[in-house]
Amino acid sequence: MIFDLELILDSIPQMLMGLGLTLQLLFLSLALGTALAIILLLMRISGRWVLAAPAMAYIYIFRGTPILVQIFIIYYGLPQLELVRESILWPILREPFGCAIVALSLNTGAYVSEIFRGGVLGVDRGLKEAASALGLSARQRFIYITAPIAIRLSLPAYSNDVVSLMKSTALASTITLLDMTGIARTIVAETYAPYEVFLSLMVIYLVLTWMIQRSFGWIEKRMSRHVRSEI
Amino acid sequence: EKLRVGMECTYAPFNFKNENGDLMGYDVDVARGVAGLIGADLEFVCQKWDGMIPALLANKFDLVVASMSITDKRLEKMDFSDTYRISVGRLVGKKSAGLKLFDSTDKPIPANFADLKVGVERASTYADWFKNELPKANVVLYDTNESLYLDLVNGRTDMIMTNPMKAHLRFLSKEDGAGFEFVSPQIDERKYFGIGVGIGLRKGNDELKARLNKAIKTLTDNGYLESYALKYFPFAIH
Amino acid sequence: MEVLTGWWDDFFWGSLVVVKLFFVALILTVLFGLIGSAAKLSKNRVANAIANGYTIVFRGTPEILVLLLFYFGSAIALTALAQVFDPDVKFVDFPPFWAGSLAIALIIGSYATETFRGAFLGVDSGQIEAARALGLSNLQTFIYVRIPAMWRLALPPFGNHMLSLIKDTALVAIIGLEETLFVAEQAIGYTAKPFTLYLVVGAIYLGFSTIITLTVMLCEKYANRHLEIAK
Amino acid sequence: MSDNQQDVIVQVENVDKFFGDFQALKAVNLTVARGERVVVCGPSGSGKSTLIRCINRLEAHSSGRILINGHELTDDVKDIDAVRREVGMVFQSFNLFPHLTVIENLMLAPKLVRKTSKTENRELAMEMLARVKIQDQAEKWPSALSGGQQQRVAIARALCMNPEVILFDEPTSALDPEMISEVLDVMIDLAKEGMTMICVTHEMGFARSVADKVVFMDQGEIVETGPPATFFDSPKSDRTRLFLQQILSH
Amino acid sequence: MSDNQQDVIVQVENVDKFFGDFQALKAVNLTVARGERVVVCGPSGSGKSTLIRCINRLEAHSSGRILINGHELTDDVKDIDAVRREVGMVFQSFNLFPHLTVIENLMLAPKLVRKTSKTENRELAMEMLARVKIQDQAEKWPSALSGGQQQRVAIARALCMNPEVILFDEPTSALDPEMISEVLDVMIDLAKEGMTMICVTHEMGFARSVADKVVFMDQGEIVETGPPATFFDSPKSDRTRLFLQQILSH
Ligand SMILES: Nc1ncnc2c1ncn2[C@@H]1O[C@H](COP(=O)(O)OP(=O)(O)OP(=O)(O)O)[C@@H](O)[C@H]1O
Ligand SMILES: Nc1ncnc2c1ncn2[C@@H]1O[C@H](COP(=O)(O)OP(=O)(O)OP(=O)(O)O)[C@@H](O)[C@H]1O
Ligand SMILES: [Mg+2]
Ligand SMILES: [Mg+2]
Repeated sequence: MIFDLELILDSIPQMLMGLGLTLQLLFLSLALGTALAIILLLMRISGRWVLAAPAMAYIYIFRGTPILVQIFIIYYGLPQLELVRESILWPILREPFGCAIVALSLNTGAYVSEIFRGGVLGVDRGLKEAASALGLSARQRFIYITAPIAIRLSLPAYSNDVVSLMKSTALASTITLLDMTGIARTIVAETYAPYEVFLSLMVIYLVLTWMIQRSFGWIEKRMSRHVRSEI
Repeated sequence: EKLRVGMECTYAPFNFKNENGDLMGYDVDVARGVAGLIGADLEFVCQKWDGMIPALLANKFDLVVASMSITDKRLEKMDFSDTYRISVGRLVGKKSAGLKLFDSTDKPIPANFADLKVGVERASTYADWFKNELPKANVVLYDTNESLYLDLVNGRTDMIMTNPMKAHLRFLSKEDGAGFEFVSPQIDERKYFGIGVGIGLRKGNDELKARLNKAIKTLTDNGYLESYALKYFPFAIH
Repeated sequence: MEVLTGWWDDFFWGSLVVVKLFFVALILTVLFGLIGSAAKLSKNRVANAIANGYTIVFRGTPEILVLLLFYFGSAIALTALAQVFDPDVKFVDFPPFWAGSLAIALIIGSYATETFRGAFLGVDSGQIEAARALGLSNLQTFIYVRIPAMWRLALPPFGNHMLSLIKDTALVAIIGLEETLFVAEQAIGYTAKPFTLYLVVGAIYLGFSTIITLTVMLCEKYANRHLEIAK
Repeated sequence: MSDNQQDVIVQVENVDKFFGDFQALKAVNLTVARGERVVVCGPSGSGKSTLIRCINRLEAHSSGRILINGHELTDDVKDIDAVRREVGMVFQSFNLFPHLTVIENLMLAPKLVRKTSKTENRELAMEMLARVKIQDQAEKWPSALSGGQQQRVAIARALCMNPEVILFDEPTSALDPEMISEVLDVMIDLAKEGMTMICVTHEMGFARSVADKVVFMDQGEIVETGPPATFFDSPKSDRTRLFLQQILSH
Repeated sequence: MSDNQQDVIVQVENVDKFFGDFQALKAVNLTVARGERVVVCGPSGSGKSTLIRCINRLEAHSSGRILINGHELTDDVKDIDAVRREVGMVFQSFNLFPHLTVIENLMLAPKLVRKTSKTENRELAMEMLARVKIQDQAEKWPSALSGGQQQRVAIARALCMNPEVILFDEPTSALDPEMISEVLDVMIDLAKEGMTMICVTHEMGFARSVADKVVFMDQGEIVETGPPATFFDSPKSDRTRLFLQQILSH
């Protein structure tokens, strides 16, 4: 099979027009999802059953079902309910962009909160005890000792999650959004040439992945100055 | 001889599954009728619309009997039999909206399409029509026909363009579609909608194509096509 | 719920497709993971480079894109390959089931590669030295010391991979394999009740996820039985 | 409070401690006067750590009373914080905050707990680092220091809160042999300056030369208490004798 | 081979070892006769572990010769395996296989290396467990044992291969003080039975009472060698004196 080079050169700029949308989806849902994750984390480690149980149930459901199904429920399913269509959220849920942001954020929140929890659990108990022995209050211990150490511990897993979120944005193409994948699928449907188009798209996503990983590698290095390199 | 037939399986009443899981519809009947005449066994393959032609070219199946219109663009990549039904499109919108979209000569008035969202299926002839005739229109692309109706009802789009027979049967005549009506005349410009719907096949299968054409002629002449249509519509559609 | 009448059996067969996909892909995933990690840990530079390329491509590309490429590309690639050996071959078909399971296994296998690699590295080098000091050969050390120690470490992250795997099966609806999500779409075409039907799919997947989680818990308990007595 | 009682800094009265069903402390009594140096020893699992963790309320005791400088340790948060300010603690595993430099480790608690000014804290910190002879390491990360240096920083960190009493839980047992003496030297200096100390340790040389009182624990009980001379040379109980034999034999 | 040479079990001749640019062993010479007990000591990083790891070829030396029972250690795999069967090794961190029970730990190497029968291996294993006085723990997981017990299992595991010489790398330094003597007792018993041993340790009491020869290393070199009496009481080199002072001061 001979590749149609002209088509590749033609379609890459077209697909890149969707890059903006892909990045918007990524950054917006990353910010919202991380905020949600922190709330869920605080609920889980609050030690209060009424807060911890809903957070656990939430995490369980969102990690236990495919994100594609979550997107479909939110986009096609929710508007079936009168309640939703009359709520103040309707202006957001009416738009496919809003639905994609909501779905991606809700999903990421569940995953990231577990990552943060792992980081918090990874903080050496001795350090918290040393802080108590010095007279720091529970809140001070969390802010000055647990959080900074937990963030560094969570960073590698968090960067993985950013990459999977970036990949999940491609699913927005299933709810009419013309992100990079949406544009690519349209080009394929018009040109009937999937290989050229999808392979070029794959390269674009790989570059994005690479950039995300490099950025996090840099951040991690900066945050690990205090860890001896030979260990 | 065994022939694999690609179709969406979600495009009622042309090709769809009922609650018992039986494949049925006008396309299915045509395919079965043709197979009977040329003496072939059929195997149906369900395939999403936007991959229909790539899948045919990749030899996932041998025939497309999926309400696919014969267009020049498609003919560049594949071959078609003679038509077994007509191909037209029509816009559906809200009854109360009072839309005036076409002038007295049935030409669209581009200005009146501004600010309106139109849903169509990705890679359909309708999408082509909009792209060329109304390039400024706000077109939203869907993966399945069914989601067109869902989002029209949800208010995410102001109108949709689709096959009028299907729209009538699956939507306008149902409870959901009560508040909606056709808001355009029939659009059937040959340039986009071609000469009608045919059976698609890979190029270079002229012998098969000849047999298909002969079978379709027989079905037409002997009134079979009409009887298939009357199962779903109150009129013939070929 | 009466909208579901008549569709239950379709959901059952759809679920069966999911289960079959899951097991086939699981076996392939373990295979790819072991081969990949062995290649990464080996000193052979070619094997290293191939394994690195493999994990970069499959971890950096959206799953939906891999699946589409595989679905469209596999038959053509396979045909081209077959024609090298026998020019008369017109077409080699690659059934969607196998395209789907292979694509999913390649994706998850790239994650498993990293997991297994980390687990092999996590095996206390003291144990390996003890085995060598006792005169065990490299192969014996691998089978009797490294694998048993490795699988205990690999199990928790591998459990997560199994969850991703089951959820990725939902994506094969995009290539038209008749699993639960595809059944739901057909049913929606008939009933116009997307909310109910997508919820059913979500519930089915939640069930699968629960079963996997419980199974992994049991396996972990077994793998860690030697640590239980210790506090 | 009578004059006599004022001199008592730590008073442990009939304290029990349960972990679930397991009793880690059994009716423990201990009085430590201002300026007194107490060494606690005993086999592993005998409750030494539990005892001093209760004194600092890192664990809550199950029954009995613990008084620090006259304040009783209860669940009342205010009291605990007040008490913790008077009690410093040094751990076996140093527990320096890895994300803070040495001097930041020392300045954190004064800033958050005492809310004193930054210059003041820095001065204090440098003074304490000098006291443990390590002022030239102030700007390093803890991980860049040797174990002995880390433990000296940990002692300086405890000193920064100007505690009435310092608790040590096996401060030298995670150290390489050559580093043990540098930490013991610092502790001996502290003792000479009159600091009140309770120290869990197996360094019998240290106990002999520095302690005013040696306490031997076994199975959650205090089995024997006495000045080092009597304790080492004529232990009363068999259990003590056996333990000393094991410890000193090699 | 002359009669005289036959009595030499381990011969290290002029051995250098480089890690990259760093020289961990510098022209080391050491001869160990059958039945001899050698204690190696020296500060951290002086190359003690490196030396005995080279003797067991867990590391390959960079130049010079090492002979075990007359076989030279080279890259030739067959020879290494043959040599390893004659050299047992006990590590600081025990390194028991955690997924195998105590007795399975002991039976694994005989099964895989000697290919002897299961009953035979089990008998041998029980015998060795008896030798380290721990036969009642045979069916437990290693993690259920105390450190001292684990180290005794590790010794028994090495004994199961019936080695000519056993190497110990700080076998007691990961242990709690009370457990040290139980392990040292087992080692003393082995010594009494005439086992050839090379032992890296800081337990000077053990060295004094058991060793035929004490070797002091510093910065990759053997600085001083001698019988314990001379070594401890009149060390020749300044470096040795300084080291002994630090180790014995507390
Ligand atoms: N948080 C806890 N939960 C349950 N049991 C505990 C806990 N902390 C300590 N114990 C138990 O209490 C007993 C006393 O422990 P403690 O740590 O005080 O002993 P120790 O004398 O300090 O021993 P070591 O010399 O090993 O440090 C031990 O049996 C221990 O297992
Ligand atoms: N694999 C290695 N790679 C690089 N350097 C090493 C390696 N192993 C040891 N070294 C270095 O060789 C030197 C000697 O190390 P060795 O472990 O033999 O010392 P040691 O005398 O056993 O010390 P310790 O008492 O701390 O166990 C050290 O400086 C160490 O950092
Ligand atoms: Mg303790
Ligand atoms: Mg060493």
